Amino acid sequence: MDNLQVYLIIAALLFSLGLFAVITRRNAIAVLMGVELILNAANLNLIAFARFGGMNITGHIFALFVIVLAAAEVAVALAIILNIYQNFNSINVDEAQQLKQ
Amino acid sequence: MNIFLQYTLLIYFLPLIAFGIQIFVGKRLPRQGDWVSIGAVLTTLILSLALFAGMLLNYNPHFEQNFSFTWLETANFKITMGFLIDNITIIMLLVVAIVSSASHIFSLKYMAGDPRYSRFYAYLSLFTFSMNGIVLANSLMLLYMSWELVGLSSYLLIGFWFEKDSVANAGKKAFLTNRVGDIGFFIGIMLLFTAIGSFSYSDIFAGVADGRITGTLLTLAGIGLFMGAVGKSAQFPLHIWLPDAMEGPTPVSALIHAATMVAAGVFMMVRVFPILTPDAQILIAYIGGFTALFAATIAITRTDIKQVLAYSTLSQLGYMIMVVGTGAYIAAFFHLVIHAMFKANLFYGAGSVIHGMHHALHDLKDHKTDPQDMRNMGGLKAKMPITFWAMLISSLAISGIPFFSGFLSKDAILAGTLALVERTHSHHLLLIFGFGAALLTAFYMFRMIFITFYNQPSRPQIFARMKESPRAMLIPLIVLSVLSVYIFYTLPNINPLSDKGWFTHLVEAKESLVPGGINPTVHDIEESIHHSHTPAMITSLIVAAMGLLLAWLMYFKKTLSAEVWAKRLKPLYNLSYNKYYIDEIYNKVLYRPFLKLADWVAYLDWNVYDKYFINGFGKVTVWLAKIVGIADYEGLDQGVVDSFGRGTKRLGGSLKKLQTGKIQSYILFAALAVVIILILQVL
Amino acid sequence: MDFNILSLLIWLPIIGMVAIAFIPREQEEVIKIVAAVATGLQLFLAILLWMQFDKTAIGFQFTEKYTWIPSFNIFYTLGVDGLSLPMVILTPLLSFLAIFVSWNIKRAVKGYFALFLLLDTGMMGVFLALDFFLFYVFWEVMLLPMYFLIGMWGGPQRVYAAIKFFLFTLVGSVLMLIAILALYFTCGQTFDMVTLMQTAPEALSGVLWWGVSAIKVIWILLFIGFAIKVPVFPLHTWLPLAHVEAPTAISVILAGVLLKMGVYGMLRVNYGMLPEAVWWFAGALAVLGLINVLWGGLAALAQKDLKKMVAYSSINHLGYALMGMAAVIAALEVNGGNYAAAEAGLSGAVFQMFNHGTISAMLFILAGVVYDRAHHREIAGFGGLAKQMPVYAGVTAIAFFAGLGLPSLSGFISEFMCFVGAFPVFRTIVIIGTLGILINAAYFLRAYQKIFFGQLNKKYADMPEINGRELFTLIPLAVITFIFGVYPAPFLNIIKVTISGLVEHVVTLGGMVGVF
Amino acid sequence: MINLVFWFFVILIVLSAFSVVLNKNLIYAAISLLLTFLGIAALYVFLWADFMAGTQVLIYIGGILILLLFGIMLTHKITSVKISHTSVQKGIGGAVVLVLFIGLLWMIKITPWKMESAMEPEQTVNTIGTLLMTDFLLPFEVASVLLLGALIGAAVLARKES
Repeated sequence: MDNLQVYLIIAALLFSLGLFAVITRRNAIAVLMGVELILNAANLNLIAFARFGGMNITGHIFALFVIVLAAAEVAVALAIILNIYQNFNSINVDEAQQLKQ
Repeated sequence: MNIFLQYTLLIYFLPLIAFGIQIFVGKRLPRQGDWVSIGAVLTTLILSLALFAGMLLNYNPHFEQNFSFTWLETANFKITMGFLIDNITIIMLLVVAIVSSASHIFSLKYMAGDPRYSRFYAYLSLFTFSMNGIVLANSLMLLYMSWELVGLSSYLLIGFWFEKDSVANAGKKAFLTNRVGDIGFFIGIMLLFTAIGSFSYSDIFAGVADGRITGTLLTLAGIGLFMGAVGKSAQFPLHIWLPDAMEGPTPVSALIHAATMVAAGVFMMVRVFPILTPDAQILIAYIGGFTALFAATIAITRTDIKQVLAYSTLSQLGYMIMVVGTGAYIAAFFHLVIHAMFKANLFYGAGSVIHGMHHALHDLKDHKTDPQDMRNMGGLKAKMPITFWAMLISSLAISGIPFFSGFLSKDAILAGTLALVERTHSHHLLLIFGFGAALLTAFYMFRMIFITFYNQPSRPQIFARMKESPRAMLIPLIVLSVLSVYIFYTLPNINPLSDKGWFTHLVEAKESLVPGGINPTVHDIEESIHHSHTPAMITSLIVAAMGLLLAWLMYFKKTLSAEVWAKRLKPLYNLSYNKYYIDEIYNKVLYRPFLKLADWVAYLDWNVYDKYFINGFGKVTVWLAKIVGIADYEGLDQGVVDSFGRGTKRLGGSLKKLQTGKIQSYILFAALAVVIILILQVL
Repeated sequence: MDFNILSLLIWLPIIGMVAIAFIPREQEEVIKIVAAVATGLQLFLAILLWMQFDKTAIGFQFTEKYTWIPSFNIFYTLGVDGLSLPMVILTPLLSFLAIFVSWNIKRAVKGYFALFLLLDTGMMGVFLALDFFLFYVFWEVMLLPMYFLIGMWGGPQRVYAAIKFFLFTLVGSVLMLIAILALYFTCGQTFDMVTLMQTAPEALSGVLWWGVSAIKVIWILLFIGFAIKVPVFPLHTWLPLAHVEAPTAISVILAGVLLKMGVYGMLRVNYGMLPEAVWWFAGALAVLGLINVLWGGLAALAQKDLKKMVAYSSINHLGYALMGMAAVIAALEVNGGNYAAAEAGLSGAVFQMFNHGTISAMLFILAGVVYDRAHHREIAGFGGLAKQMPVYAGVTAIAFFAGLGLPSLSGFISEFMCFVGAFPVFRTIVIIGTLGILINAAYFLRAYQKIFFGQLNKKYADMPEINGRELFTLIPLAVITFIFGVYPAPFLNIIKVTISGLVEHVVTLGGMVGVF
Repeated sequence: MINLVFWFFVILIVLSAFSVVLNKNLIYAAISLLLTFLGIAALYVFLWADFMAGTQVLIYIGGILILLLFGIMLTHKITSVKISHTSVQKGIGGAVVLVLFIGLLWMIKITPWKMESAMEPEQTVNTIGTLLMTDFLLPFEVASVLLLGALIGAAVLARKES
């Protein structure tokens, strides 16, 4: 509990799981959830480092901005997803593969 | 400003201004601007007369005025230009002005109706300008420049009716042949300049007198200058252009190719005589003498009236050149002046006849008959009395009959030649040239007179339509005929058998400046001439009479048949008739090989050198590139690189499947890459 | 003068080019006018420069010097002297006229004029640069637009011609670059030409590379580089082709300006920096000049294509300049210290360079005029045009007679001076060389006769007379030819001091003969 | 006791995170995500980051998660039971992620973390507020602009084409 490594391991796990979701999930919203997990992992690291780095509030501020970004990102991403849905009637990521051409 | 300078500047530039006006606006002026040129040339005539009168009134045999200005200079190199005015100059200016004025007036009718009438007058003015440049030049530089300009105007005037191919060829031939001579001229100038460092006569004379150029070099310089004269005065072997130049309008032939331009060579030799070495002089004498006889032998078989006159001009110029070589060069100048008058007159006479013939043929709508062929004439005396008399007087003059001007100068020439032979006891060949030519001259001139003006008309229908030429054409004939009488040149002496008079006093011979006393002095020459004067005169009279008699027998009385004699002397006749095949020989030996050489050079340059050598570089490079390419492609590329390539392709083929367009796959690969890096890092 | 007139002279066309870049390509008239204005202003500046030029001053004038690449000691140095001033006047004059000559260009007008102005800048820079590096840069700047101008707007074989031109010139400039670097590293790491002229002779004397004198090596490298431009036989075969294929205006520039860079470069660089080698090479130079005269003349005589004939005449005419250049050694002690001949020859060469610029420009414009009408250039394919086009015939006569060295037209004087200068030293060569004046006359008169004399070719019975625009491009050149032919002193006064300085330079520094 | 609470949250996070990733039903996944966020907020408290914990709950749970749920609802016909999805490339993805995770663990283990001890602050809000208004004013403002942009952007993008 007063050990940095524990938090880092949790964060690493969250990150790995998030990445896994991003890689494997077909549904765009699920992918988005994976992204959220990754962001949370990052935030957790930031705050843990702040705590064990001499209670440096800058870390908190940074995490705060990440949260703000995450919010914005989700809003925009969802908007895009809705758009894709309207066009393809599906939000499966592997069906929207125009990038291949 | 000096009065002489004023006069000469006017004389020099007025024709140039007239040329400028004529060439740019001539066509738009009333009467196509002929009055501009005529006005200019008449003004120069008046000014020349004024100068001449001034010279006579203030008689001074050593009169000399020199005006010059720096034309261009660098720190150490300088060329000056300017006028040299002495007695020779003034007389020559007058001669040019008289003949040129006559030509201008004659052309009023002769050239009337020509589509390029104003252009013709422009060219005449240009010629007058250039010729005056030769006369006035005080340095070889201005002389050479004017020399070339004269060549240009001659080119333009010979080629005036350029629609005819033979005319255009004649112009080109004249220019190029002259250029051959000019090369020698130019080399002579360079030799003198290199040794002396100046182009002006006075410096050159001083330099030669100082011995700054001697021996062979001076001889070569003299011969070089003489080559220029050979070209311009149409001496053998560069005489070929002058007969062809008769393709030009007749006033041009009279002005340029009889009286003035062709005499420029003689004039130059007279100018530079003091620097000629004995060797150069002998060469000059032989070339001149040979030309005199050689041209005369051709003249006797010509049937074209202008061709007869052309060859007679050659012959007379040969006389002048010859006598320069013998040392009695004042006789050459004397003959130049006199010849200008009577030869111009002969040409105007011929022009008058041709004009008449032309109009007669025009009336007959006959375009095939050659209006210049004497065989189509005959008996014209009745129809064209003034022309006849003018030509008769001139023929008498050229044949060297007493009471006419030609006698005086011809006599002086033959006396000079005889004097040389007597002084040196060698060079007898020159006597044969001189007297032989005199005999033939009388013969062919009267042959022409008899065929043209006597006997029965050979073509009565043409004859019926012949009439005397208009007044504008007769005035020059009359004036020049008068000037062919001896008295104008011998006053106050009226003995027709002596050439002593104002003229011989006026122009004094200059001493040779060649150091070492290898040339005879003026006194020696005059002494020997004095001795040989009487025998030369008697001989020349006898041969002239013989020539005249022969012509009379053959072409008037017809007791000797020309045809029979032509057959009897077939080989000689053929040689003469074909002008010794000189044109053909040149064509074969010089002209064609030269063009062939040019073709060969062009071929070598473009189709051999460039194609094979230069492009060969390219080809070799391409070939090397190909070899390298093959090695590169088959070996390195196909073998080594392509195996990579194929491997890559295969890999790519398999990896292509990875390229799915799915972001998730890409992220996966990114993660994979991170993992790989991680692993590598650890290892 | 309180502004940098030389820089302005160089960069004005570039300004014009940028302006053209902003004009829509449909506005062809505007593009042409801008180009004409840019070159016209440049011409005006050049004349202004000429007015302000101090004819008596020694050395360079209006110099500008700015640091450019300090780490390599490279400066932006400009200056003008009597050697370059004639070319600085000639270049904008011909460029200005060439704009009007190319008024009828149809294809890609915008690109054409933009490239043309770039070319103009390059040419001007070469004549004004006093820093070797800058010189080289301009030299290359000039090359590229030329390549495109020939290759894109030329005749049927344009690509071949352009590549040939490009390769030849590239070989030359590569050799030149080597020489420049060699000079740079042996003479105190400087590109400054004025400095090099003073230091190079000493720095290089006695230096041996692979057993050969460094001076000779560098001379040969530079000489080949410039000789290709002149062009000197046997490096000349790019020229006929390039001339024939290039559009008229480009032929004008090619003959009028680019060829002069060879002679200019030799005088400026070879003579300026390697005066010792002049003594060694002058004989070869005279012989090469002689070969140029005869070979070029004979080849011209045999040509059937009018433009090709004019191209070969360029080779012929520049042969005279080479002979004049060789004359400089007349001033050496061993040759009798004949300064007059040396100056005559060198001035003659510079004058010939200028005259050939005006005369050959006229010849090419004239060839273009008739090509525009008949769409062929076969000399034998015309005939009798003097009757149909009297004005054209008259102007052509002026150009042809100037070309064959008729007195009262400028070509005569320069040829004359070249001959007179070279004669004392190279007597035999000059005597053979005088044959050139015959050959000159032969090929010009032959062509003139075939085109203008004889019966009018029926095909051309309605050939229009030369028009006002064409006359406008010809008359200035004809007037210059005539004025300098009658009174050459104004021209020689400009170059007088520089030429005598150059002779002095070659004599004093080249006097160290035996340093090889 | 506190230790116990701590581990409880840790286990909650791990389990719910797995559920987010693996659960076939999207709704369930979203609810699992809610649990994960909660657990993380709790861990923030253990890390003396009270304000951040509050923010986490407010924004993530109150904002982001609701948005996600809306997304799920809007993009699936609610009547359809198949509000679920399949996964792709599970095998290789899992392997890579696993290796990556092991790598991360290993890195965490070998790194000599430099620690600095500190006292637990009364509260962090004050400090954060001060910092935001002084040192981080510009990022703060930029963030607000970004949010505004995102707001408008989202509105524009999501709007149904007429």
